[in-house]
Amino acid sequence: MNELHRELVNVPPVKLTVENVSKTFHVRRQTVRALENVSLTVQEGEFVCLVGPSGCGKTTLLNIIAGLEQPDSGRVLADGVPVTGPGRDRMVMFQESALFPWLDVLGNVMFGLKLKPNLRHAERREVAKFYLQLVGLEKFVDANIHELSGGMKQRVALARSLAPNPSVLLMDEPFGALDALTREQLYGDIQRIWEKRRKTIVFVTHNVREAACLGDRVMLFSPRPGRIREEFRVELPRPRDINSVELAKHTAEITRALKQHLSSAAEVAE
Amino acid sequence: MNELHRELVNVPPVKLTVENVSKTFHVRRQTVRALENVSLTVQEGEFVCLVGPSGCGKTTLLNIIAGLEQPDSGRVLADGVPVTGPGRDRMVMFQESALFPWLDVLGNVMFGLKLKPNLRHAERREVAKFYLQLVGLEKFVDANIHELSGGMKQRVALARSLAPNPSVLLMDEPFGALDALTREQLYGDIQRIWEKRRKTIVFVTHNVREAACLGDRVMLFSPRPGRIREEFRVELPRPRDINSVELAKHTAEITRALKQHLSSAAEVAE
Amino acid sequence: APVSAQKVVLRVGHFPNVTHAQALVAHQLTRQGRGWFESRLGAEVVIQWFVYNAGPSAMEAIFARSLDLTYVGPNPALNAHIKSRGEEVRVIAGAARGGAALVVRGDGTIRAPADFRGRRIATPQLGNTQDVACRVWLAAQGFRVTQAGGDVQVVPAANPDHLALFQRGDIAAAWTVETWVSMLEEQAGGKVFVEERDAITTVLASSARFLRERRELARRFVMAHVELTAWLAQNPAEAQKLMQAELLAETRREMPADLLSGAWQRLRFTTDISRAELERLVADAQRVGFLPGKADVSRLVEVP
Amino acid sequence: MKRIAAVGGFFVVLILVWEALVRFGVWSPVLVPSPLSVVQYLVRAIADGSLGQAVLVTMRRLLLGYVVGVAAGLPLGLLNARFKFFQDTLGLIALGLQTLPSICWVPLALLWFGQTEAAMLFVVIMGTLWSVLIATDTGVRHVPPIYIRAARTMGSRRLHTWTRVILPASLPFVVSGMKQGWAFAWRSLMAAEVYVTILTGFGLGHLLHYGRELHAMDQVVAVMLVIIAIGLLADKALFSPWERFLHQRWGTAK
Amino acid sequence: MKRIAAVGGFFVVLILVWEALVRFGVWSPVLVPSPLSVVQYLVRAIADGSLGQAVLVTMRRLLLGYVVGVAAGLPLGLLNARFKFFQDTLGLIALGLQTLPSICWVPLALLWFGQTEAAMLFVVIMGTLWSVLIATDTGVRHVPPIYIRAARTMGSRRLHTWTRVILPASLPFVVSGMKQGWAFAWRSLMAAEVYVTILTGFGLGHLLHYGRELHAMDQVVAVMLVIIAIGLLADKALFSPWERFLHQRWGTAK
Ligand SMILES: Nc1ncnc2c1ncn2[C@@H]1O[C@H](COP(=O)(O)OP(=O)(O)OP(=O)(O)O)[C@@H](O)[C@H]1O
Ligand SMILES: Nc1ncnc2c1ncn2[C@@H]1O[C@H](COP(=O)(O)OP(=O)(O)OP(=O)(O)O)[C@@H](O)[C@H]1O
Ligand SMILES: [Mg+2]
Ligand SMILES: [Mg+2]
Repeated sequence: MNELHRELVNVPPVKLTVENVSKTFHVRRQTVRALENVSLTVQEGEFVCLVGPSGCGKTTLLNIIAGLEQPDSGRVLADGVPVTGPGRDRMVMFQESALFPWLDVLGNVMFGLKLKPNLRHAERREVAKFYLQLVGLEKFVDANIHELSGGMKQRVALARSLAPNPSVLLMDEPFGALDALTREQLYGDIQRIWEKRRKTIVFVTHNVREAACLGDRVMLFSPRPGRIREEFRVELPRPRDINSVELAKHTAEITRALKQHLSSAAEVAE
Repeated sequence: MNELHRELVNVPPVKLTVENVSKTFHVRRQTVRALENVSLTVQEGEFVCLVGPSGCGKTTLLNIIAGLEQPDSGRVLADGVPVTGPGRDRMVMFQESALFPWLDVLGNVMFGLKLKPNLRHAERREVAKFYLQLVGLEKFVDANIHELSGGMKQRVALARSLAPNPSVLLMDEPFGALDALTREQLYGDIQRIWEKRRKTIVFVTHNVREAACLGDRVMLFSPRPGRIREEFRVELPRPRDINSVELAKHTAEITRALKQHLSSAAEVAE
Repeated sequence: APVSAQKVVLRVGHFPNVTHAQALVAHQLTRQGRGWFESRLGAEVVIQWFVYNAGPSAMEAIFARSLDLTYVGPNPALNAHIKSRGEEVRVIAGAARGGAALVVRGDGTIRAPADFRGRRIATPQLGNTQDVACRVWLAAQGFRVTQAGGDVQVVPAANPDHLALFQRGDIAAAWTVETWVSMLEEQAGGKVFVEERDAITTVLASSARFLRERRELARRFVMAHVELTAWLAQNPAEAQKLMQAELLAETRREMPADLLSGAWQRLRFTTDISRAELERLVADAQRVGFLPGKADVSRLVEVP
Repeated sequence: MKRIAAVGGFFVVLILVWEALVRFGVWSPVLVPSPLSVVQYLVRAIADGSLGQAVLVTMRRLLLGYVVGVAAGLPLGLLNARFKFFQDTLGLIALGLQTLPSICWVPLALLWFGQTEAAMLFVVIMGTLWSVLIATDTGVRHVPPIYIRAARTMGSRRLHTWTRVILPASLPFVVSGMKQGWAFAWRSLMAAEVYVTILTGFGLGHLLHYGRELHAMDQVVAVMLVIIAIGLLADKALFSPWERFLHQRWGTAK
Repeated sequence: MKRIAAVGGFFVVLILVWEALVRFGVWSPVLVPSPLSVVQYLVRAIADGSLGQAVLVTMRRLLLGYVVGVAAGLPLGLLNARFKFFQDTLGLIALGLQTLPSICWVPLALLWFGQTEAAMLFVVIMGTLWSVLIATDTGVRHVPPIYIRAARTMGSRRLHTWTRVILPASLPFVVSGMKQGWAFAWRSLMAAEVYVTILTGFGLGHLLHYGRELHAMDQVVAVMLVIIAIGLLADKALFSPWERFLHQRWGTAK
């Protein structure tokens, strides 16, 4: 029970530092400057949202923080230690399709836990069930992935990311493919879980309202080359309602800035 | 050119009357009362939205109006004439997957036109191109369906529905699978096209904000049995912005009513 | 060659075997433009020769109406006759006897019939004359043999394969027919263990339909066949030369002259045929389970 | 109920008409055997054990060759997907040999292995191997990279990723390749058994061939029925469980 | 460039080693022909026309039988999908006959049609028909009903719906069924040609068989190479265009 206990207590959140990261892709003689000199600091336990249009390098930045890709220059520090590869302290949650269809719900959540030594099988089950309960799917332990709705799938993915008890959660448009009603529910859930388990979260989206609803800070990206253009601090009380009028004001402000950056980027391009 | 001209002028919109329509489905000894005594009048050129949670019978009602299904009792009148089957005067636009993958964009829009006699091939092409231009896809005439983004697909579907120049447009959650940014654009487009071509539109959604943004009236459905519970008139000037503060107010009002009906329905069920 | 309307086409089958000597000689003469049958049947008759490598396919050709006459072993003929309830095939003359033998390996593993237990014997083809003879002989020695196994395994395998099987020791013996008997003796040190010198080896069979519709032609063909058989007995050297040429043309392999003359010694070319003999063969085939219990062979032999 | 009756009735009438056509001489029994004689042959052949023996021999060859083929095809397919050089050499050879009907191997197999079981096994393996190899290769190529990235963030590495992510993720392809391999192996084994005599045992193909040799159409048709039954059963026993699993887990169409 | 060189090098070395092994007697030329002798046979057989003739005979049989099989399988598949009764009767028979290796039809085909082209065609048709029938049936069943409803609202009815919506919508299934049918037909034709002599023409299978009979391994291997080449070419010529179309239009994986 000792190991199990250690699994279920909160790990201290971690401070992320992105220092002058650049990344270029070469595809068939074309060169895409996905990131250029991006710097960013995420405080311990902070919820930061990255917003920007398609193709501006949000996913690339997230992958570099996760250690799934290496930057061309610059570096990423997690609590002062340079990131060299993926690690269980920084879990990533992708869009819909990253759940493994050959495993059932429990199997998916257990996948990461099985890779943790010094846990017994029963303990792993218990941890997995704990997180499935946290996302409200305790009744769907044995369900197959394709039987779940989009929202349920993302709940499972969330549980899977939480299960290895990482200190950082990196989320790449996790709700992009969901309908509005489901999304609203998940906004509530993610805020509740974040308050409870206190993680450092970097959340990518291109939905401005979503970013304003969830983030402590919203970072605005613009493309070609991918850069952080502006930063907004959202200081509304939590939990925030996506339909609230104050949120609409913040959203309008950020949207205005976004459009301005886009049109200026377009001008530069011309 | 005479025929072509007749194709491209606005047909007068039609008044729809749904009178006491009921429909029950029998599946493996289970009986689902999809619609019970639903009555509804849609004025000529009116834009009516049906909102309600999943499974409350919205699609069923739309199919009955389209003539794709027959009601158990009651009837549907289009300009006073009973509806007995599908007809080109009432076109349906479904969710994403109803475009034909074996045809290119032009082929899809031409499909319905080819079934109209007394048009020459060149005229059909012209009509199709006119509508593709209307939805902003004149450059994608030869594209394959799978190469389009979700938003572009729904634009093609819209053009396909408009091409036979129906007087009624029935839309079943046409934007359900799209992301927020794309959806916002389409809200603008559909309002613009509606103002131009003046159709009678019945629009199904379960997104309350969407309904409030588009509809002259919003009808609230509640499930088991499917019934119209309440009706809201939205009298904001057009084109309406989905992010506007006044819209948020209407949305909040309808959402409140919806939640109340849902919880009372839940109570009844218990 | 195109055939004009008045001409009668006679389609005759045979195998590329020494046991079909009449056909080999006549086929070769046809090739050389001095056809034996053609010259005796008249100018309006055209002979088309077809080469089969086994009895069943020749019989199938008769069923399928693509053959009128064929040289064939007696068993395939009577098998076909009975399976078609006597409707399709007739035996109209004898052709050859003898030439079949059970050859064992010369290494002394088989000294007495009892030594065959658990061994493999190759035969040319399931249900053919030698195959039935082999099974009957084995049954007479007290062995139980089925299509797929038994105390002694009878393995139907193509004649050309016998030599290799024999040399490798995969089979203990082969019940086969000339020229393979001689070949096994000469090239693999085989010893003849059983020889049935008088057994019918080849007959001339006809489709019942042909017999019905062109009886006169059939009669004249049989007469020419009898004449040819007599000629063979008198001119063995010339006959063998013609056969050698024909076998080369059909199999693209040279048949050594000594092998041919060795085989010739064991064969007897005769046109005798008797219903009693064929009925005995039927009884044999029934005993080894290749024919149903009730078989009417009253119409089998029909000499035109 | 009514539907079953209608279908049952159809087949009963079909068989009765067939029997009548043969019995009244419209169809010659050398061309088409009567259903009754087919049943009689079956009863006889089951009773004297020859059918059971033949089924055993055939199934042993098929299963053994198939297992070897799959066991070789899977890892080779993985190698192919993993290393460019393999793909450019072995992959090319596999592509060619997959289109080669494996009956064409018979002459060489007989020379190399003699008229033995090994020759039959070789033909079966050639029927299975390339299909499995190519399907595994394709399957691995079609694994969404996101699965691999997701696994990596959870700490999966090398062998673990191959066995726990890539292989299961390519299962739908692998299973369909195994199915194709089975179909080819089954067909080529039948052809080989019909075509050559193997000293070490008589399979169903031989029985069929003997039926032809003896003009015993009842035997031919009966053996065909047995072959169909085995084909259907094998499909049920070997692939249905996998397909059910795929259907349940992936939600792919049956 | 470097990659092509490496691969080319690999194959050149492979062939040289093979030639050397035969030439220095490590491999007996009766068991494995030398590459040189294979090439020599090919040159000879092309020059004297025997290879061209055999290819012609085989391809004529294959294409004719295949076209007939597809032409029959498509409408039967549609009937099957449309009428419950067909599905319960013909569908059941098709399921059985699809698992039957079509070489098993040879004895009956020879009896019914004699040793003629018709027998070969029958075997090829039996290899094609059932696969196409079943694939068409499955394809039609998998057409999303929403396509049909969309077509109906646009005024499509009965025959128009079948030919303009249902048939094209099931194309991916139909094409894969046609591909399977082709593979089965090709395999069974080879087996049939090897196994029986047809009086009306000598195909590639016969050449292979004669190669074995004459212990001419160069001929055997050369004919195998020709068979592979034809298989690959046929695949390219017959199915690549369809698959490219499917890939372009549907965006399905190649
Ligand atoms: N593996 C890769 N190879 C080549 N180019 C890439 C690769 N990954 C990303 N890119 C390019 O880099 C740019 C940034 O891509 P990225 O996926 O980070 O954008 P994004 O902001 O996540 O977009 P989206 O909102 O569409 O997900 C794009 O132009 C993309 O084409
Ligand atoms: N063809 C059918 N057969 C059986 N039941 C049906 C059928 N169509 C609809 N139903 C049932 O009728 C009810 C109403 O279905 P309908 O599709 O009209 O709902 P909806 O409001 O469109 O839901 P959603 O928002 O999920 O599209 C549901 O309970 C559904 O299960
Ligand atoms: Mg991205
Ligand atoms: Mg619906």
